[in-house]
Amino acid sequence: MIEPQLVQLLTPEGERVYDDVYETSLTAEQIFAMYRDMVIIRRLCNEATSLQRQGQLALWAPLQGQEAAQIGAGRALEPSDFSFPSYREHGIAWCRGIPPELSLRLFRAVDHGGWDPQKYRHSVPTIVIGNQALNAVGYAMGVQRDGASEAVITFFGDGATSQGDVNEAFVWASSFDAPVVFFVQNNQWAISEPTIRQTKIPLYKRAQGFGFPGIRVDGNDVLAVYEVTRKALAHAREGGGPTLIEAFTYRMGAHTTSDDPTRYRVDAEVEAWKHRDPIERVKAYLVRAHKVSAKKFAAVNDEADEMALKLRVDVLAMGKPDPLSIFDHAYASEHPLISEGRRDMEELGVGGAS
Amino acid sequence: MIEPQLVQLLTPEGERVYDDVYETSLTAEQIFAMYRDMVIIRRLCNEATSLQRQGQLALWAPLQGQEAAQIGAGRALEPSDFSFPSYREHGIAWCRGIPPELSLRLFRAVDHGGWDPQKYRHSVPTIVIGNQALNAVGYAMGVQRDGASEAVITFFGDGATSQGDVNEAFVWASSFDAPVVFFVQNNQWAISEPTIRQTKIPLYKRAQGFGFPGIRVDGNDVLAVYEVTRKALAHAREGGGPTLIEAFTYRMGAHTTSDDPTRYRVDAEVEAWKHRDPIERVKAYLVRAHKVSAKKFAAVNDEADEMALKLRVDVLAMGKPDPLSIFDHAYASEHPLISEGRRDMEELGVGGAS
Amino acid sequence: MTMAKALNEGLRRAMEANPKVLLMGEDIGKLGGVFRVTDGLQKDFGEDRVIDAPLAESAIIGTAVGLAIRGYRPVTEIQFDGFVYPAFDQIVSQVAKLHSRSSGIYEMGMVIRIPFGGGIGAIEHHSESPEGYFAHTAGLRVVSPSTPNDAYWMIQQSITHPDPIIFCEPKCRYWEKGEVDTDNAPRGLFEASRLREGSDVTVITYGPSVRTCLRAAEAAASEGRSVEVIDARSIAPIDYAPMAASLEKTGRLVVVHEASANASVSSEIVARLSEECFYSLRAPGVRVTGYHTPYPPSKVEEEYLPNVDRILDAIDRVMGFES
Amino acid sequence: MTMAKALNEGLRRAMEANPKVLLMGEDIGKLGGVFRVTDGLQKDFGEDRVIDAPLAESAIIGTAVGLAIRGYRPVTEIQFDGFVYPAFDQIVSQVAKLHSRSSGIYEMGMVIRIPFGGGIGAIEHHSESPEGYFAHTAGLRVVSPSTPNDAYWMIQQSITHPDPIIFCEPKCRYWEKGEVDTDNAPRGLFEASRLREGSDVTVITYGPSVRTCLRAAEAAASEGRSVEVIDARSIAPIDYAPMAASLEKTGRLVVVHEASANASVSSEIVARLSEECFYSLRAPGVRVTGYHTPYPPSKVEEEYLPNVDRILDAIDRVMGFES
Ligand SMILES: Cc1ncc(C[n+]2csc(CCOP(=O)(O)OP(=O)(O)O)c2C)c(N)n1
Ligand SMILES: Cc1ncc(C[n+]2csc(CCOP(=O)(O)OP(=O)(O)O)c2C)c(N)n1
Ligand SMILES: [Mg+2]
Ligand SMILES: [Mg+2]
Repeated sequence: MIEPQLVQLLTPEGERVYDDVYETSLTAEQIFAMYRDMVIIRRLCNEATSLQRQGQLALWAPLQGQEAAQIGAGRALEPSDFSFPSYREHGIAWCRGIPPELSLRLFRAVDHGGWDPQKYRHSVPTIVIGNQALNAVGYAMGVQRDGASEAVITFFGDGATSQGDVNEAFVWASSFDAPVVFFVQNNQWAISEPTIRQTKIPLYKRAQGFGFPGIRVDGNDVLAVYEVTRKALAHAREGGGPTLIEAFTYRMGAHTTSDDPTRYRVDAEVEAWKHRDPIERVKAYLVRAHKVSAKKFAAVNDEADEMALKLRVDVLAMGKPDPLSIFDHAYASEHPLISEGRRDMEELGVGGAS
Repeated sequence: MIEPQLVQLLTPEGERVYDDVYETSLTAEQIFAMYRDMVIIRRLCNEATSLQRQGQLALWAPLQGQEAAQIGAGRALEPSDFSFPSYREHGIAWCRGIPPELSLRLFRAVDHGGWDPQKYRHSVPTIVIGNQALNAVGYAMGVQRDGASEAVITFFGDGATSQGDVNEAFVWASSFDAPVVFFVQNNQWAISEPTIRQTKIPLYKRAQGFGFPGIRVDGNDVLAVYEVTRKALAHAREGGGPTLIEAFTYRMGAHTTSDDPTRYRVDAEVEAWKHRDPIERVKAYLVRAHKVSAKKFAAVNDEADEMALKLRVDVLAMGKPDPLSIFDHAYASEHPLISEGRRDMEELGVGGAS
Repeated sequence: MTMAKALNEGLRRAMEANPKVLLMGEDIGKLGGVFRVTDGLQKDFGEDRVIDAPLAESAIIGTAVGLAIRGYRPVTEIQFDGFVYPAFDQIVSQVAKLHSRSSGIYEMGMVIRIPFGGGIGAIEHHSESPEGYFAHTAGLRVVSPSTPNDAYWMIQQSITHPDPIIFCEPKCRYWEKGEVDTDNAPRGLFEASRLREGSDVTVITYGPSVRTCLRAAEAAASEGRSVEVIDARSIAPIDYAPMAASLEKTGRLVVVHEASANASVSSEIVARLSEECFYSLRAPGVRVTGYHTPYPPSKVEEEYLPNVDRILDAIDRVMGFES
Repeated sequence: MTMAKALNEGLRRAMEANPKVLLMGEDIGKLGGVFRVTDGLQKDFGEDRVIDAPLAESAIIGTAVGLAIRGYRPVTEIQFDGFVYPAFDQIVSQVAKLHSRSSGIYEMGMVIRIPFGGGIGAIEHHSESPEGYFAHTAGLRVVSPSTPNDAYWMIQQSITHPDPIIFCEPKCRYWEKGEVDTDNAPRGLFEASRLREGSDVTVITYGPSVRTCLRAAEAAASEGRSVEVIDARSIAPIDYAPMAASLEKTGRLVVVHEASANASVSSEIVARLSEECFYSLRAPGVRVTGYHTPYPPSKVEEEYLPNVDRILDAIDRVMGFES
């Protein structure tokens, strides 16, 4: 299933392997930090799932299985880089310093965004599949015009690669040498449709047809993802133009909490991927190669539990927004239909947050 | 400028060269027939241009320079194949048996189409760049479902390859193995924009990223275009799936009669391409290799003149449509707003063709 | 049966009746669509007739156009309202125009199914009401059922109709049950239907707001107000005759839909009936619609949408106008 | 100067005033745009600020969104009205919503220039009037100048405005000349303007139909009818105050635009003014618009469009209503 062209630095068993192109200078400390990130976002994801089951969220899009892809990519970003996510990049949001509860505002249906996208240099979630890819290219064209040494990264799924917008983004990024990295998490599924419905050849090869490099990385290997992404971002910052990274990974859970994957995929496939668990892999490596103690691992678990507890408290505290707030940002300046709507709502006696 | 990967069977000087993959079994007769086609459509194009200059057409999109690309492709089609053109495929229309004057109806602004697309198996012209590519793939999916041994071909320009729809068409054709040939006439320009704005690598390579073959053919070599297209169509009919053909050619004239190419391109470029004239090339070959007589060539010119004369008469005879006809086919069945519009117009005393 | 099931049965019947009918959309095969409207159909009709589409809406519609030209009768599903916009060019430039552009040769009979509207507590882009865009587009027709029985019949009527039809399914009503008479169609596809008789005010609506309007009418009745409720059913064209007849009687008009009011279907209904019923109108027509903002986070959608309170308020306004 | 030149000058001034202003579109560089509106600007401001775009409208708008997020002020050109639809998703889902989706953090100030409308004898897809789609979309504003002076000022006002603006340029008026006062803006961007005073009928219109309405008013005057003509200028929002004031006086309303009438801007104007001026209206508002068909071959566009005859007929109808 995994192709030979795949960049890998850690085997599924956590053994360190070597690649002709990619080396890593990450210290044990840094790798452990990424392990911690991964444990925390998995915990975040599980907590969100149970919050949803308990009726506290409208929906949740789990990232389980994709932790290495997201933490590897997220940690490769410089603070000055800018990222454009879809709706599943809770791990990237974490790396960008966004407080976890803000990632849940969208899913609690109290907000369409949740965080300050300029402050965290991480754009609002995008649900319309793939259309943020063009926004990322435009932002990168702005970076270029500013003469800044920054890179832009945009995240989308295997399914998104079929959208016209994503392919137009490839055309434009190439035409303008835009400093942008297209990061596809090929988690093998677009809801119920396997990647084969979107492409018959490995996705990373799509880039070739547009004249820029594409590369496939083992998306469950946080070291490899980190190094591949870091290099692509540096390449972009140096004026080398776009790169397409295909992180070959797996969506271990349902598409969202509304989904029922038993209708379209077999357990055996999920089982097979369990052996490639991204967290176990790096843990095995840390234990074997760096003798990280059980205590340190346990401490991370505790930390994750605390985060989850706080997350729950924060989410439960998110009240219903004031209905009048819907008029606040429809326009940036006075608009008669907005004033009228606000007046109507006020006259109906509606308003005030709960 | 012309790359080594280019399939060529006739040099610009009309010398027969050999290709590793493509042979031709065309007889002198058949080649001469294509020569005749090319002369006739160039004449058609010139006549249309002068009709436009004389105010008899609203606009004209000349094909000069692209005769070999169109006749090579058009003659490669079987009668049962179906074609989806853009707005410049007057040569394809000719090959499909569409009376020349019908090709001018759109440009005289008396019609949006001009011919019966089902009868000639040639769809209506499409002006919104690239969106017919998806229609072609859909049609090809229908062919597939019918179990028919037919191929579909769609024509568009180098500029069109930047559109989302064209790239989605690539995704779908590949995913469904649709029996469709994408025929790009890379005439080096999309109005004022050179091909380099749309792609930095040769266009035919785009197909690689989508997992099907792409091939570049000398678009000014009618033999090569014919053979390359014939093979791609056969491949499609046999269930082999899509092919992208890039016919490397040149738009000798303006984009349309409204355009002023002196604003954006240099004469030297046009001059260089004059030496690759598609008609002169095959003529030289026919003279040299098949000793075709001057008389035969002269006869074709006469025939073209006659065609042009008739075309002019036919076009001048195209009266203004009855304004009431705008209500005829907006819907296929009764619609109250249509009945109302018709009644209004009648009451205004408008109606009757001139 | 539920509306989702009624649609499923209607699709099944249409597919049985005509082998050229085929379905296309994202996740409509094994999954049966995210709302299960196509549940079981791929199993019974095969992958060639129930086609799981790559993730590209423009392509879903664009290939449907080609299939229609080839003589097929495609029924496409757009997974949610907010995802129809990437297909807008194909709908407006090809679907709506090809019959006319081909001088009537291409028959563009096809159905574009769109689960639409809000009220289901969804996240962004899953609660939009795009029907106004399509109603404005010459060459298209737009319909919306509000009951399982209408859903069952209207989908079949749409599939056999020669014009392209935007079929707006009120997703918040998918799970509501109602009787379905599988023998006789209730009425023509483009006919409005009076769901409740009344003499004081005429409330015109369609799709997801029908139930809300009926509830409002009920509540108004308890305050002694007699409200007539008309389900337009067809959004374009609109069947004005029963609406005008009703206004002759009531003289008061309220139009309700979830879409924003500006340049919308309700603008059209008010403008048109203000013209047709100039002398019978005793008060200006009032619209109750989504506000002129993007669809809000769904925690506050109840206040954004035309709810019973807002409709009652509108009824009060038209009743109180003359005083 | 011509309207095309006035726009060119307006763009130039906006670019001089703010280095963040940049232009994007197909063929806007060396060619200066197919209508020469951007003539010479690439030469003077460079390829980084006057960007020849690859042939993809969704990308033109989608990258403009990213540039706006980065702090640029993009002014995009859609080559012709009929080619804006591939960008519809970006306009509706991103441009219109991002300010709101980001809780007001992203300022989406940008201008989408669309040469629109018919009457130039063009071929298909070159004569459309898509403004109604955008007027219906919350989050957008839509304006249209009808004179060179308005064009010169409104483009600059649009570029400095914080909201995204669909700027509809009446292409059939590009070559008409008029005085341009480069010192003082005539009025606010969203203000309507009364172009002709009259007492019998109020004609409301915008963009390409303004001249036609003025001609009709002239013709009506020779028949003894006094017609007031109001140029809406802003299509969304609409400045109703002067319109209502006019109707208080005339009691008779005619609304004119080229787009089809169904669920359109004219529906909105009629609905709204029927409400606001319920007691002053002496006849139902009448609309003169393109018919409900795809834009026809241009040989018959004169009959399709609201022409002087059709407007006069509408004036007759509103005048004759009471008799
Ligand atoms: C334009 C559009 N069409 C359809 C959808 C509904 N939808 C949401 S997620 C999804 C599948 C996405 O798959 P992929 O791109 O692989 O991302 P993943 O969910 O696997 O991370 C679909 C079809 C959407 N959000 N946007
Ligand atoms: C969607 C769309 N955008 C813009 C245009 C305007 N336009 C007409 S032809 C053209 C250039 C097309 O170039 P290419 O695809 O290379 O075809 P060619 O004209 O060279 O044959 C443009 C931009 C259009 N017709 N459709
Ligand atoms: Mg996926
Ligand atoms: Mg070209």
